[in-house]
Amino acid sequence: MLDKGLSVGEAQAAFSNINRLSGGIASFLGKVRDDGETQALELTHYAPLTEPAIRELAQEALSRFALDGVLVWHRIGVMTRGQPIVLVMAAAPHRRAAFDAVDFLMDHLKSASWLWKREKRGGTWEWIEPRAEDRLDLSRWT
Amino acid sequence: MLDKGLSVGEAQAAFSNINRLSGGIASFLGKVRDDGETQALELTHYAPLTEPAIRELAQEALSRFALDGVLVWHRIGVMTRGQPIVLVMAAAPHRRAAFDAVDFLMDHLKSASWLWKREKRGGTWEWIEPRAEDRLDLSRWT
Amino acid sequence: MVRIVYLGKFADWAGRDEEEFEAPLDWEGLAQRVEPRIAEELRGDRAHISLDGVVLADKQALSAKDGSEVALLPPVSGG
Amino acid sequence: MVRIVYLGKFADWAGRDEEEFEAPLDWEGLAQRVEPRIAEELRGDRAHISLDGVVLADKQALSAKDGSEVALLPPVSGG
Repeated sequence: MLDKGLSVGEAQAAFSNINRLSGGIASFLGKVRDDGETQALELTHYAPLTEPAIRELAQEALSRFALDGVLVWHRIGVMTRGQPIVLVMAAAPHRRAAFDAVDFLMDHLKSASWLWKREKRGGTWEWIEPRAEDRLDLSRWT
Repeated sequence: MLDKGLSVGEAQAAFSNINRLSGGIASFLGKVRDDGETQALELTHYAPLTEPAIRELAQEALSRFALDGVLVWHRIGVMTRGQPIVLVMAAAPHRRAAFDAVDFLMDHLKSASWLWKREKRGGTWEWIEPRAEDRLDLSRWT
Repeated sequence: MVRIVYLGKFADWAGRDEEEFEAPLDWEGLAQRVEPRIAEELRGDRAHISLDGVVLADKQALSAKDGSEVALLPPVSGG
Repeated sequence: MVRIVYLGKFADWAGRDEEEFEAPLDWEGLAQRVEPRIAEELRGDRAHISLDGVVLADKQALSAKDGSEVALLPPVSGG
């Protein structure tokens, strides 16, 4: 969980370098989309829950797929459109394992994420309730 | 088709920047694996066949999936272990489309690729015949 | 003392991010001391309580001792 | 003239990457002028010929005119 901007390029380069002898690296970068209304969004988390949950999720991916390594990054704090929210990478000897691991991590990241979001529209911050949010999230990630 | 080292980081950053308002970017980076024997490999292509074929493949991905953009890079020339061979990226509003496009491009890249490979083992270059190669390729990418 | 951590909109409603209640603290004690609308939402299914980093399956079984941290978790918005 | 391009091991066998043959050039003319083992492999299923960037479905239908480029493609090794 990072409260500053993800340096996506640096992370990708570092991960690729650490896993330089892996056959392949799959990755997914999720960004704040432009819905034409939202000026900014803020994600708050509760570290005692999110950090072990994400570590455990990464561990589960490592045990479930034949991987050389995984990376799971999630932004918290205030973000604007175009900025990265999530970066997931998996290095593996085989493409299929790398792909499936990234997919698995993305699918399960939400259930591991104790995150509260508010969005700024027309200058006003509003907390996003899950009902409306489910739809928004699905359209962002799925 | 690139006859120099892929600057993977720069390509990823540039692609991400061009598609900065896309919801997500999926990517796959395939690298030369270390099989303990091969000192180097060289890929030769025939540009009048590979270039239109890869462009056409990218075009097909764009028309088949709801994408904002794709990138398909393939190294040719001499490479050593750990070096990138192929980089495929897809930007899309939805994760599933981005993922499926990268998968599709990787699956079809070989059939679009008129590539001849030789490998250096024990100081000697040897051309790789497809029978042995199929197995090697499967283990590299699949 | 038991540290109470307010997350998301609960922090707005409480007007603070955290405060301390006297130990020991059980569900009834908590519900009485927090803002009424926080207590009300905590009675629903979608809000949760964690005790020292563990989300409680049964909120009413809360039993916080001196030095514990109780986090009040509004419905999550996803990531 | 027709430009002949040798790919992969054919370049090794021919001792060059390309050369020119007189136009027009058909399958028989080609098979006679290239190295015997190249001609032999070209008769098999896994080697191909392209004419001006188009892979021929039927190699024996080759009909290259002045200015054409004929590429001799050994079995591909994949990527």
